[in-house]
Amino acid sequence: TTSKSEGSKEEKNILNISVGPDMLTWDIHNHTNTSTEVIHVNVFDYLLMRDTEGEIKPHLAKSWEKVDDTTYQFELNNGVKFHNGDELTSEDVKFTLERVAKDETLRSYGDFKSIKEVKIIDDYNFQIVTNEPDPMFLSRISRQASGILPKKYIEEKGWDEFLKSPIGSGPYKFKEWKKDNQIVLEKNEDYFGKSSDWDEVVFRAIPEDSTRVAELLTDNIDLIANVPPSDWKRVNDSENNTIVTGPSNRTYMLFIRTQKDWPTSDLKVRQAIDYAIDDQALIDSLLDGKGTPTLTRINPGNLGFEESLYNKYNYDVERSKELLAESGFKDGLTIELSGPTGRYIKDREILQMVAGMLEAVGIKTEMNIQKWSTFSEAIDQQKFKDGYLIALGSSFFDSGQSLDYYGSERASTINGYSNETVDQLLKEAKVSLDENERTQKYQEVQKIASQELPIIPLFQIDQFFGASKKIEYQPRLDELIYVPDIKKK
Amino acid sequence: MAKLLEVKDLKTYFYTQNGIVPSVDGVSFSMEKGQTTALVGESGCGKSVTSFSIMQLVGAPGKIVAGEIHFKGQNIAQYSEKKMEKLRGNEISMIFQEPLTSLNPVLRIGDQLDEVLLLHQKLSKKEAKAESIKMLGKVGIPRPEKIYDSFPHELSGGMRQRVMIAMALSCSPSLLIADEPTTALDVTIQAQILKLMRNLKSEFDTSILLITHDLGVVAELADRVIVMYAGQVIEERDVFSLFDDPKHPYTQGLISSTPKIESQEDELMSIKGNVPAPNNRPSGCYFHPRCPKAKDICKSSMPELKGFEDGQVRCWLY
Amino acid sequence: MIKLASTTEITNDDLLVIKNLKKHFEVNSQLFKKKKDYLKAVDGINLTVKRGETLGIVGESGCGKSTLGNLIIGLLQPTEGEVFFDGTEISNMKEKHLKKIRPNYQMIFQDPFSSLNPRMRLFDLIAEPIITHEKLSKQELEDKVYELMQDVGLDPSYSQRFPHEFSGGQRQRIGIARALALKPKLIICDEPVSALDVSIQAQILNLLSELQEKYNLTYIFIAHGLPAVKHISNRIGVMYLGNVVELADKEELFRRPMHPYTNGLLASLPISNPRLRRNPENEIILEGDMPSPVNPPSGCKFHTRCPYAQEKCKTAVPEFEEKADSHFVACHFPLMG
Amino acid sequence: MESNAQTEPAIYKADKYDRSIKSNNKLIILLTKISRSKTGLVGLITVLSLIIVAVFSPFIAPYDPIKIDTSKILLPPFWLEGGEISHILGTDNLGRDILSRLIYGSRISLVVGVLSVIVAGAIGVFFGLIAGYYGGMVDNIIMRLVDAFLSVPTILFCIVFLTVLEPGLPTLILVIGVTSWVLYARMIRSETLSLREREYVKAARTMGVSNMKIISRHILPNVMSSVIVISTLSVAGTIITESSLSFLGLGIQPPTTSWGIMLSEGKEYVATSWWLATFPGIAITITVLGIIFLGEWLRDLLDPRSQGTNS
Amino acid sequence: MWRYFSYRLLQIPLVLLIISLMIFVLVYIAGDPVALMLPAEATQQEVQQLRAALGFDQPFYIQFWNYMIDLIKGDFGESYKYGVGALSLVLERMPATFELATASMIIAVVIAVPLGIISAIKPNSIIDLFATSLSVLGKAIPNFWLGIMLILVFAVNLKIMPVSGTGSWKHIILPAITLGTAVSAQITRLVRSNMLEILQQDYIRTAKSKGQKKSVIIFKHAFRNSLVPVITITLLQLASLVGGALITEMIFAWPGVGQLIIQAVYDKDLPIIQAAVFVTAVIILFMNLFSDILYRFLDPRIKFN
Ligand SMILES: Nc1ncnc2c1ncn2[C@@H]1O[C@H](COP(=O)(O)OP(=O)(O)OP(=O)(O)O)[C@@H](O)[C@H]1O
Ligand SMILES: Nc1ncnc2c1ncn2[C@@H]1O[C@H](COP(=O)(O)OP(=O)(O)OP(=O)(O)O)[C@@H](O)[C@H]1O
Ligand SMILES: [Mg+2]
Ligand SMILES: [Mg+2]
Repeated sequence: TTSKSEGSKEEKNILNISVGPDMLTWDIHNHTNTSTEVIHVNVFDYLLMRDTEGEIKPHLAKSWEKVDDTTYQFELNNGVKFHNGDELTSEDVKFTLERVAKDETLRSYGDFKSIKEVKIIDDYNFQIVTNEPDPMFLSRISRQASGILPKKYIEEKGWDEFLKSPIGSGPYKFKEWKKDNQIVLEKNEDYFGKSSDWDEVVFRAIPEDSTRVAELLTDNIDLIANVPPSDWKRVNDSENNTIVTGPSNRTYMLFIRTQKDWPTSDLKVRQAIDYAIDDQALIDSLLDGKGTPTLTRINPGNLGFEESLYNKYNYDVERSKELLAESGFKDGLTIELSGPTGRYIKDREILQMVAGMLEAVGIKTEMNIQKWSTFSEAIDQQKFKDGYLIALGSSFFDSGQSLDYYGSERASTINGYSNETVDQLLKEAKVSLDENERTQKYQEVQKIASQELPIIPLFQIDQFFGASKKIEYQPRLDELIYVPDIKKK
Repeated sequence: MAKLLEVKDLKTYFYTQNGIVPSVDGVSFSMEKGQTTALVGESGCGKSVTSFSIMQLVGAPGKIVAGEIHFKGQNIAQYSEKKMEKLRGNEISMIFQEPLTSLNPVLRIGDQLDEVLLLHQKLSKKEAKAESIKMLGKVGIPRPEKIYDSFPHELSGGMRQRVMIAMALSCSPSLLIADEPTTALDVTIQAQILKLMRNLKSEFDTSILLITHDLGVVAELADRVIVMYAGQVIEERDVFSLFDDPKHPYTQGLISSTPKIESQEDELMSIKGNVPAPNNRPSGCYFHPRCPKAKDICKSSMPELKGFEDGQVRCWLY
Repeated sequence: MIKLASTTEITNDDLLVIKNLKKHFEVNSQLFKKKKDYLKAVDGINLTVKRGETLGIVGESGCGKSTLGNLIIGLLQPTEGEVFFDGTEISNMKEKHLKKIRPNYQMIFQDPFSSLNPRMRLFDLIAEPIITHEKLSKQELEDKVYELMQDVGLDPSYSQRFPHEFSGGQRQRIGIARALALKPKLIICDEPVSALDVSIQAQILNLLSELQEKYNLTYIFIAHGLPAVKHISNRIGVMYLGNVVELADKEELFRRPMHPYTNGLLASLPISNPRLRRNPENEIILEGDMPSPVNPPSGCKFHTRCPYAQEKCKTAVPEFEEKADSHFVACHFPLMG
Repeated sequence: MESNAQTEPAIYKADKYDRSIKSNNKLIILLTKISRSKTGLVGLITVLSLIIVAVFSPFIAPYDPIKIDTSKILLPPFWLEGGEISHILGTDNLGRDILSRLIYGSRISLVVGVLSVIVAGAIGVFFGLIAGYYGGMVDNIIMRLVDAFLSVPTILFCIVFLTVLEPGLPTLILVIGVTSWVLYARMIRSETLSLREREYVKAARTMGVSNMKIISRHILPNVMSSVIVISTLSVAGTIITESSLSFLGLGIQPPTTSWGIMLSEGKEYVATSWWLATFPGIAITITVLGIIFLGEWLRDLLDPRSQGTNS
Repeated sequence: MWRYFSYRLLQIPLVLLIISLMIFVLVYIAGDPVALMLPAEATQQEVQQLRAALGFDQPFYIQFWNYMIDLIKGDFGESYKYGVGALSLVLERMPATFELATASMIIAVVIAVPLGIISAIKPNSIIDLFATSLSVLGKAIPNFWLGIMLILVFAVNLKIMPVSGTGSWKHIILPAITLGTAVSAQITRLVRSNMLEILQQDYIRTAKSKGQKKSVIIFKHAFRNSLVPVITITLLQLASLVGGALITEMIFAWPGVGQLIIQAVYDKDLPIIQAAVFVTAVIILFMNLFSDILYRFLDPRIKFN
């Protein structure tokens, strides 16, 4: 769209994007940051890649098959070239995956440590061996940190040089990174995959929401992420821009204590809380209706999705009061809820509204709203009181990751929930390689959870992009921005 | 003989936050060419303000509210700022009490000396420098070339006052106003400066309006004396007759309360009480609360300045 | 350096004896200089003050008069030397022991504006020294304060006023009352009248004389105005660059100044009557400025300005000796006129 | 005047322009002095009203400041189309009454402002007096400490502290106080240094008054006016600091209301619902202005040079 | 002079030592960062191992000693978030911050000095009133508020200025104004009160008594004297802007240290914060020294002692 003419050069198609703060690093294995991955995904290719709907599709690997419970075999596309012209081969795959699977100091190590080794068969064929049966294996290599690095380049130039001028095989080549300012990528004409409309992509670092919106409105940027609801109307009303939404895989929920000594250890209290909160009202008044109320944190597109719990919510003030009375808190009770501020869209407003709703049924709610680092530390050290608000996503698109929170082991460090049946189901599902069986087990877990309510899911939120009308953009469920998908109108 | 300077009924008031301060309250006197006229009086009686008024240098919130100032026959009280600028430093120049602060600390001595010459005489920079150095020599400064390039803080008080004098005389003014030029100096230095002024006066043929509160300085230097009290002139006399036979009780008190080296008195005469603040002056004669000879009339009405013999006096006794 | 001039015996007549007193201030060196420099404000002074007398100290600004006063009163620690008050050495005494002796010697300061705490009322100002040293009932205190106010000519109705509500002369009276409060034997007056108008100066000088008689006080009267000193003192010491260069009875000093500096000082005094004007031709006034006390001239410190200076003066330090009856002078070639 | 004791006070010339204060009544003097400075008066009135509003918030505020009303979200001020007279300054994104929030917010601003200034003042005055009076090594050490604090901008310092410490109102007050004491220490030290050389302090020493007494009776009262002036002026600075920190999410946390929080919550709506951020912005500006006026005027008033010598 | 210079220079490490001690104590209170460095699912044993490896189980003074050794080597540790040396992250962003601080200073001075002079020459005039209100407002308006407003008016509505980021000279104007306003207010008042005081000085009267023209008096005699404090204050302010541009940088997406610090605060990235504080302190200390020396050079009265 905006084609800034640069000196005497011919006009170029430049796409300007801002997702928020700057990226952290070019080391794809040493961050866990989605805004950074947004950029990496355009420079490095995954072996497999999800499409916009979340379906895993071939990418660098044109085909794969399961050899046994711990071994997968892949075949690479021929003639894929890194930006320096070297060919991408099995060697590179081995180099990349074994690095992240072996080096404990890397941030992504935890996600890849299940890989035991990569066995090279020839230049284009290789096997990946896991330590034990890993039903989430394919998810692992089609998400964050699974780009393939150029072994030869890195070994010749060293890591420092690579981090300064990285090369990958992706649709865009690294051109320039001005820290906290912008990253410029230029089109890789030899890209093996989908061709892109844009000669150059600029990722601007603009942490302040209102500034980002201002840049969009002044047509300096074509695509921005995380538009605050207050600005949706302004963006939509503007001549050249519009709000683009799509579902995200992020669910707002309340974690509630189930340990003894807390009033919320009583199921009826938890139910009363659930019934007191009008999920839809939260969505309507704070998010302009852009979200889906839910009784489970597993969203469509994820393995294990339970439809009967989705797009539903419990809201009944009378029932809530009754439950409260039954639990012995007829005269009301006081709880404290923690929550972060500035981390998720409208986080503190949601907590404040929730508190207001609880107050209405007689649960006096004190709020402890903190900046993210303090909040997450308090959560880690279990310093919160009766419960807290958090909005978690799942980049694996697999209940195995999301439902882990209900298992006794994990829950013991959170809210103390423990249910033997759930533990059993989770344990079985974790090692089963049969998708159907896993789905069924996970659905069972969700049903139990929605009865026992150690976590009260509120709603699944949408993603909100502000986009120039000159581009065509559809948000991806994994929140990444894969530039070849963005079309010029 | 034409009067060099004639001040008629000068009133200079300060319009301050706390009300009007009538610092100079109807001062009249005149000065003849070639004379050294001394203006004496206690602190705050309006001597400095009188001199600033002549130069039209009374800063806000002060204002000349009435009176005429005739200099060489021209009423300069009516002069515009432009016309005054031509006069200042050229026809009338001034030296001040505090040689420490009267020179600009960040400019070299030479710069400040040249400034006057460049302003009033059509000299080139080079000529101005030569002239300045010559002037420095005349006021008795050793190694004037070196001093020319110094900063004020590198000079002692006496030296600075010499520089001020050089600056004031460099355009050979007809009138030099010296506002307590030696008060801040030590006796030995004071003697040096007084001698210098006496010598230079004849050399430059300048009339001096000498402002001081020190009768000793008056006795040394003045031809005529004007005594001020509370914003008014109370006595104007020839210096010899004033010391021999002071008329006004205040003048009498002033002379007899000064300790003298020659005589050996046990108790000094003293004037009781204090000088009244300008916004708090008594009715009648301003001096009456302190006057040993006060009569009833002194309390109610202000005496006029009456001329007699060789001068004037403002007192109901005469 | 300078040997003791008088016999060092302390007789009962001597209220205060100062022996070889020195005060050197450390001043930071100038550009590119490693060694520390010292400003020799007081550089070996010997003095004796007799009971009931007034010793005048004169000298040009910066010659060390105030420093001397501050050393005696204990506001400064001497670099060297001793001060005996009533037979006791006080300059090196610990503050604890000093507290008992303190009331015996007091000081009146030069600036009546800054020597009074602007936030204290007249009554409290005068009461402060009394409260510090004595435990009195309210009534006793009041009586004492009012008596003091009477003594110095302050109306008791002013007792609740603040210093800024008084004129300079009145403030100096307050200062005097404060100094008197402890019934001292010795009062050091550091230029008590310099800041005042001529007509007020006389009032204060008269008051000081009056009080001296009434309370049998001893004064050290510091001033740079010779006439005032002459008026009030019995003996006068002349200081130059940290040293006392001449000391004599006042009549003697004025009649027969022996030190050329004293002579020059007298010559530069303004006359009191125009009929005494000197012929400008044979006027003898001192030339030049006082040298810096950081680098004082060698030998006799005055030789740079001395009209009679000879070779010897540049090298040898003259001793402070009694050249005539009770007339001390530090000069190689004293004027014997 | 000296003669007045003996001589009958003269009948003073009645001067219609004479504005000097004749009364001896302290209150009248004060009031006269106040009425002479317009900005001082404005400052005083502003600050007094602020105090009244803060103290009596529950009685003045029409609504509970944290009461959420989803039916009244983002109402504009009453004079605009769609505004309601019941919400004079409109409502915010949760339907809370802006006016009520402003009124309650004044409490935090005031509490933080005043208490942190007291903390800073107490530390600063103590160190300043000690350093200035005793000098030498003590002075040297304290001054290096002062240098250390001065070499890190206040806001940065606050941020460092707040990153580490448990958040909350007491922390905030302490942090702002601790990071801004140097202002006082420096000022008080230099004043003490010059006061120590004042003749009246010397006089007290020659009388044998003890050091503690000298500090408390002669020095402290004379630095107090500076302390008051710096304090008022730094209350203004503190209010801005608090709002900046709240803006950054490091200050007071919701649901407690402060002007800084209102501003930071409202900044999202600057373009669409301007009243959310504008009113707290104006409130801060007016308050700070008022305090600055008051402080400048106090500075003049307490300056001994301006204390008319009525002698 | 060298003595003075070296004396002042010697104080800097001392002050830095105090600062590092303060920072260290704070960080010590904050608890060790091991929890933040390890993934959430790390076991207690892993935590202990890392603690020992990093020396967090040592006594306080040993930890401080090691910390100081690292500091002297310029090692503030690795940023938890970026995984690289914190010092380099800070230094990388310094030029941008410096650029912004300098620009705001230039704007502030260009506005403040003439305004201050005029209002001193004509006290209580309309211009004086205007200057005074402007300078008081400058102090009273929080700069985050000003920044947002400037974007709204000049970038979004009038479209005459870019919103944020860097690139052209125009980009720097709005943030520089935002940052410079408060300083400008301060300098205006300083110039005004300085000039007012200087115009009362005896040497100004001397200049007038020479018949010198008003304009020359103001510029040659008065302004030159008031320049010295203005220059030194300007330098000091410049230094503190370097560390104080946090909010402005955030709002205008200016790629400087301030933005880095704010992000670090959100992530509790202590190494970055420490490095930033330290670097800022060093800059300010040296600026202080420099301005002090400059002061002494510009004012012939002051000797080095
Ligand atoms: N700028 C001013 N504002 C208000 N009052 C002033 C101002 N300048 C002078 N005055 C008043 O005018 C009166 C006369 O002052 P002036 O300086 O002429 O006294 P003086 O006789 O020269 O005294 P001194 O011997 O102390 O120099 C004083 O009472 C003083 O308070
Ligand atoms: N605390 C100090 N530190 C350094 N130098 C000092 C100090 N006090 C006094 N001096 C210096 O000592 C010398 C003597 O000072 P002193 O005050 O005793 O002189 P003085 O004779 O009283 O002068 P004046 O007549 O001006 O009061 C002066 O050069 C002065 O600058
Ligand atoms: Mg005068
Ligand atoms: Mg002295």
